[in-house]
Amino acid sequence: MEIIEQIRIVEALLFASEKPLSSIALADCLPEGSNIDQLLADLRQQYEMRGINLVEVAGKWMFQTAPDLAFLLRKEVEQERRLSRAAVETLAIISYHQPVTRAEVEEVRGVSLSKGILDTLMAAEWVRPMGRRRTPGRPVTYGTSDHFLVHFGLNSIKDLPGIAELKAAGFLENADTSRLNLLDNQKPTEEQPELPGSTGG
Amino acid sequence: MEIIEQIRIVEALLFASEKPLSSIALADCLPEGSNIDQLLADLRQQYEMRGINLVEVAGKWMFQTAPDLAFLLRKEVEQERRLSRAAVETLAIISYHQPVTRAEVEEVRGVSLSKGILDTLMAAEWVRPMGRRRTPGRPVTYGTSDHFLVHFGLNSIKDLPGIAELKAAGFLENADTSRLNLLDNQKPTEEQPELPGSTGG
Amino acid sequence: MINNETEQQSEFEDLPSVIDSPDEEENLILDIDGFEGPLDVLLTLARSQKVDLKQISILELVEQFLKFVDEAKVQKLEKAADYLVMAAWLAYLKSRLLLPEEDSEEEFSAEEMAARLTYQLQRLSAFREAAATLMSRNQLKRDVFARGMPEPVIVTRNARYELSLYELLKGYADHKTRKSIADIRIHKRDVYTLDQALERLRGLIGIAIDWTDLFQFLPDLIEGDEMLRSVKASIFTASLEMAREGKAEIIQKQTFGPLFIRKTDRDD
Repeated sequence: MEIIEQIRIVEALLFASEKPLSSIALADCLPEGSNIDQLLADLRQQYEMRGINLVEVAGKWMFQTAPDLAFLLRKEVEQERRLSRAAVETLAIISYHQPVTRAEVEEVRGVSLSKGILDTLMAAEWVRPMGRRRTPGRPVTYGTSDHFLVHFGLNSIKDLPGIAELKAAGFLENADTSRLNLLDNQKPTEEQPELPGSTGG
Repeated sequence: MEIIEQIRIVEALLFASEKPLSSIALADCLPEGSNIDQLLADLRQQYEMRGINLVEVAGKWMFQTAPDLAFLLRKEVEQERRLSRAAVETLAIISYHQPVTRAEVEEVRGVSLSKGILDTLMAAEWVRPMGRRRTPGRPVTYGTSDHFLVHFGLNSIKDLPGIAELKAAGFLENADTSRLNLLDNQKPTEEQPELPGSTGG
Repeated sequence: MINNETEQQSEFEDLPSVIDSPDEEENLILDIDGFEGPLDVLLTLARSQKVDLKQISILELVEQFLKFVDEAKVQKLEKAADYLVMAAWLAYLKSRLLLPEEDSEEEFSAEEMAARLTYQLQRLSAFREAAATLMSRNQLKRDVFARGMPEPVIVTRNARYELSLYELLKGYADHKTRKSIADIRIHKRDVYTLDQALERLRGLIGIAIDWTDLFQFLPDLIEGDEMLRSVKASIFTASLEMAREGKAEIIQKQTFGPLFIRKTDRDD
């Protein structure tokens, strides 16, 4: 059998295989006396400049996308997501009560913090660990990040309106009536008065 | 970007996928103005004599092992059981005669279609319902899927071996619904004619 | 095509077979189970004529088929029905072929019927060949193979969270509101309803001849201070209601002094 034919066989075997193949396994499919190492060396060279390369991994051989083209196989997708109500509330509590421990957030909210909420807030780079409380167990305290201030257009965390200001701005009333309306089984108020500078990321 | 670099990208993309890719999908990964058809033609030629070939199936492109090496690679353990003679015949009638109703398949074979044959062919994803015939009872018509084309290495239904001869002999004319009676060969119109290969993937 | 093999019949491998009877070797026992219907039998028989399908002798074929059905050991009637219908049709065709053709506008001529049968046999034969050609093609995962180790495209989803300051503040306010609502516990209380009070007052006011202290009309047995307050409130409201209706007059002589009520005379 000609060398070129033997190379074709090695090529096809490596292509179709579901796992890397050893030179011994490949030699089993070739006529006796074939120089498998030479064949593999030739094949590697033939593919050297191509979009796929023949590589040796842990003593076995496989085809692989050329490293400089690996970017083709990676796609980054930006997804806009909405925070859950629980996450928004947690973020609000952390921003108003910081530094605050996880247990304290749970106490304030009256429910245990479901897994992933803190992760989400930290992934969004709004919340960061701040230190440890000097109490038994030395729990981690959380607070908001600079990114949080930038995102919400605040100069400092003190710029967050207090309860009285929230009430004056109609937030609490709004919440109240919407709740009462819900209880009365009426249309809940969905209006979202736009605050200056609150729109846009 | 140089042509050779564009070919490398197409090569890498096709090599990385186990499913056929459309030229449109490939072009999406190339710089604007690239001549994807030319690149594919070049790539096909480059692989013509190799152990792996670039083939066009169901209007898409994929690499697969060279057919002449089947003797080496043929899997003795066939995952699909051998199809019954009835199933093979039914598949042939459906693929050559599509869209075709169950009654028409029965008419050609001169025997009623036993339960499970259509199921088997549909489970193999070779056959799919295509629409309804505009005749009394609005019977479902069947045809083949893209998966069928890929499996049998066909670019389109028109490439079925011997289909021209069958057509010339008048065997692809609408089968009569009553056996052994010469009725007028009016071809009823099809509702929602879905041509094979027209479904995106 | 006709052979003596006694193949194990399975769902996936059914070959037409004609079985030799060990007792009567001259009589072939034909196995209908091995065939895919009467047309399949006809095609097999036609092939045994060893001529081009276009030149088969229909008369001979009819004879062959009738003989086949006659000799076949038919056990399942529903399976045999197809064969019997075909036999009847072929017998009819035979008679038509043998008798001189009569002019008939309604029916097809015997030649047309024979041509139709030939066409059907040719068509079935053609599809069988097509099927064989199709199956002999290189099939994916049998003869040719796709990449064994495909490299999937890894999609990284970067989540970008969108939240406005308004939503943040609203979240906090909602939390505060819910919290304050949650802290109020309103227990269900026993109350003396206005309706009860009205009923009692309307009933009793007739007895009162002159100005009477409103609280004279309170029910006798009242349990607890809360209930007493409820009763007083309801009776008072009831008195106002009756005054509004013009059925009673109320007078209070000094601030925080007792309330006196009497029935109006106008009613009388």
